[in-house]
Amino acid sequence: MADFLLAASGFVLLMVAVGLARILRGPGDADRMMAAQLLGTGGIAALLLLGAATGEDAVVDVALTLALLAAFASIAFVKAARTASRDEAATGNEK
Amino acid sequence: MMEALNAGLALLLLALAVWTIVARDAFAAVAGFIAYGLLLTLAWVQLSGVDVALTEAAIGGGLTGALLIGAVGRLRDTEATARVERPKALTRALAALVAGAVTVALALCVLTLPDPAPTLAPDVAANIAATGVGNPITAVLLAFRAMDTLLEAIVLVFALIGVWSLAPDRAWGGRPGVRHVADPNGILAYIARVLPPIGIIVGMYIFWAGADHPGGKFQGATILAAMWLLVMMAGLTDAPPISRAWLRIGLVAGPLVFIAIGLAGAVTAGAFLAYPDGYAKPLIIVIELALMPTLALILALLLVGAPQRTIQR
Amino acid sequence: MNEATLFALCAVLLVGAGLYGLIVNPHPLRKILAFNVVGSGVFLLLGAIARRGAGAGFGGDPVPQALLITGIVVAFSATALAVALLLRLHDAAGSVTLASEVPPKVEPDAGSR
Amino acid sequence: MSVALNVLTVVAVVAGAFFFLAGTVGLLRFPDTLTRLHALTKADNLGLGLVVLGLLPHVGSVLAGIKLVAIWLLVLLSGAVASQLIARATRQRDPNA
Repeated sequence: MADFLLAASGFVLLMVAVGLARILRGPGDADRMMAAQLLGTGGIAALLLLGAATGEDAVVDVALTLALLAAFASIAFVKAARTASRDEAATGNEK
Repeated sequence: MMEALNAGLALLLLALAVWTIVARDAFAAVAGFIAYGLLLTLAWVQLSGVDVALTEAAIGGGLTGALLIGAVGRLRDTEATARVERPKALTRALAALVAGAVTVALALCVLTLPDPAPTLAPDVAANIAATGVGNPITAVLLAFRAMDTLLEAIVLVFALIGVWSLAPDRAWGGRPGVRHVADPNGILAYIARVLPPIGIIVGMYIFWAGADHPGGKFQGATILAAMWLLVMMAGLTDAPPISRAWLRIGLVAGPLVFIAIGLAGAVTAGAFLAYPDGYAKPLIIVIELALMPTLALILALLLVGAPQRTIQR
Repeated sequence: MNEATLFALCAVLLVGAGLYGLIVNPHPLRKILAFNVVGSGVFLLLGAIARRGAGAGFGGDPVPQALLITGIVVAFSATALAVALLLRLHDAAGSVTLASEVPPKVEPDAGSR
Repeated sequence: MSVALNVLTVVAVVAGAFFFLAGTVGLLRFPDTLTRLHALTKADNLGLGLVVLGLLPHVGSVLAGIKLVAIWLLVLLSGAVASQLIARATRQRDPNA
């Protein structure tokens, strides 16, 4: 069972890692943010599977912290994007 | 199986670090760095440092990302200028040479590390009973190396003073950062009302668990700070003016309690920061309880930044 | 290779990559990022050394692990201070260049506001 | 009994991993930001949800089980909020997206 959970953890990690190609390709900031978000969820899943495989209970607390702060970076991103677009409108610049 | 997972993790870390360095667009670099912080959390778990993983998850996954994203948004117009300043090929080659030399030297050190490795783990195990706490990290942080933790709390206060001192004269004493505006019935205001109560419970839980399991005041305080910042970002509350007395008292209360208990130890137990027999655990809990609100205030306000708005009376 | 050596070597490469970026990237924010990569490499190295010191029933030597927690928090405060300095420089000067002579403005760049 | 639970774990975790695969493929292959967002939410909601479901039989205590479910609910909540915010930011930038 432990081997199966470990393999599943590795698979999920591999999947979201492939998804990280979106950070490289973009094209928009939102796409990059989404790749980071997918890695966040996948990281939580991989962490839980890893914790179950190794029997380390405290890993659940790490996942809980990550889950609680999962939206934090995205919210900061949206706030920053809004400020930036207001600046652009003011100076007449185009992205 | 585990080896393959670790090797993959290490490769991913390296790839993301390289991306953070070479990416053309600053936002792309920051997004890469956020992902990097997340994978670092997994690496800490693999290195049996669950306490460290918890800290990295809270700080690397939450606060650092928000700080850098905010900065990128405001510095967007400076990127084109910086691209022109890219150093010449010769400089880059020299830099690569220096970095390569440092890497090789460090790698040689790593490969010739003494075996068996020196360790203080048996000493910690032998003395942990005297502190009354079950988590060895907490015992190190608040008993065996309490001086480090005290100085760290003071460094954090100094960092915040440093940030505040960047205020223009007219804004000194005013509110830091920008006033966030958001639709009070929108989705952002919704999450800023729903998440903080849960976050406070989780933060207190992580803090409380820290006595015997991975967790502690740093991790708990970071979560509390993130929740406060969320409410600020949703425009539901504003950052307090930095001249407020309660704020200033709150910022030094934790270190002061720590120092007071340390001085009391000098009288009752014979050394600064020593605890009298049998009182170690309650005193550690008092210090942690006093430090946590201070840390939460400092971590949140560090992220908010320097005062920018003049005081309106 | 055990996980301590693996992550120690990974850490060494992270330090090297970060150092290169710190020297080569002209934008101060990118320098802050690169510096954080160096810092995390040093932390990871210390973490690997802690792992090597496992014993007495602990998965790693708790003393370096406790220092790591302190280090991560202090690194965050230093990053926040650096970012605040940078934003203030931007507000005051309209640019964030570190060059000794100010280079010509490049479009599309309205600069100061 | 334990065999049945193990089968449940294997089936649920494999299904969860499949949704992470689907999320990644969607994120890489879909043509524009909003469709990619659609793919991402499948991994968030179903992928993690199924993994949590698969791990539930293995938890040692009730508290650990509650924490697992809480993790899923938190990710659901923040995923829903973040996707809506990202979608709105994309719309504002380019109303035809």
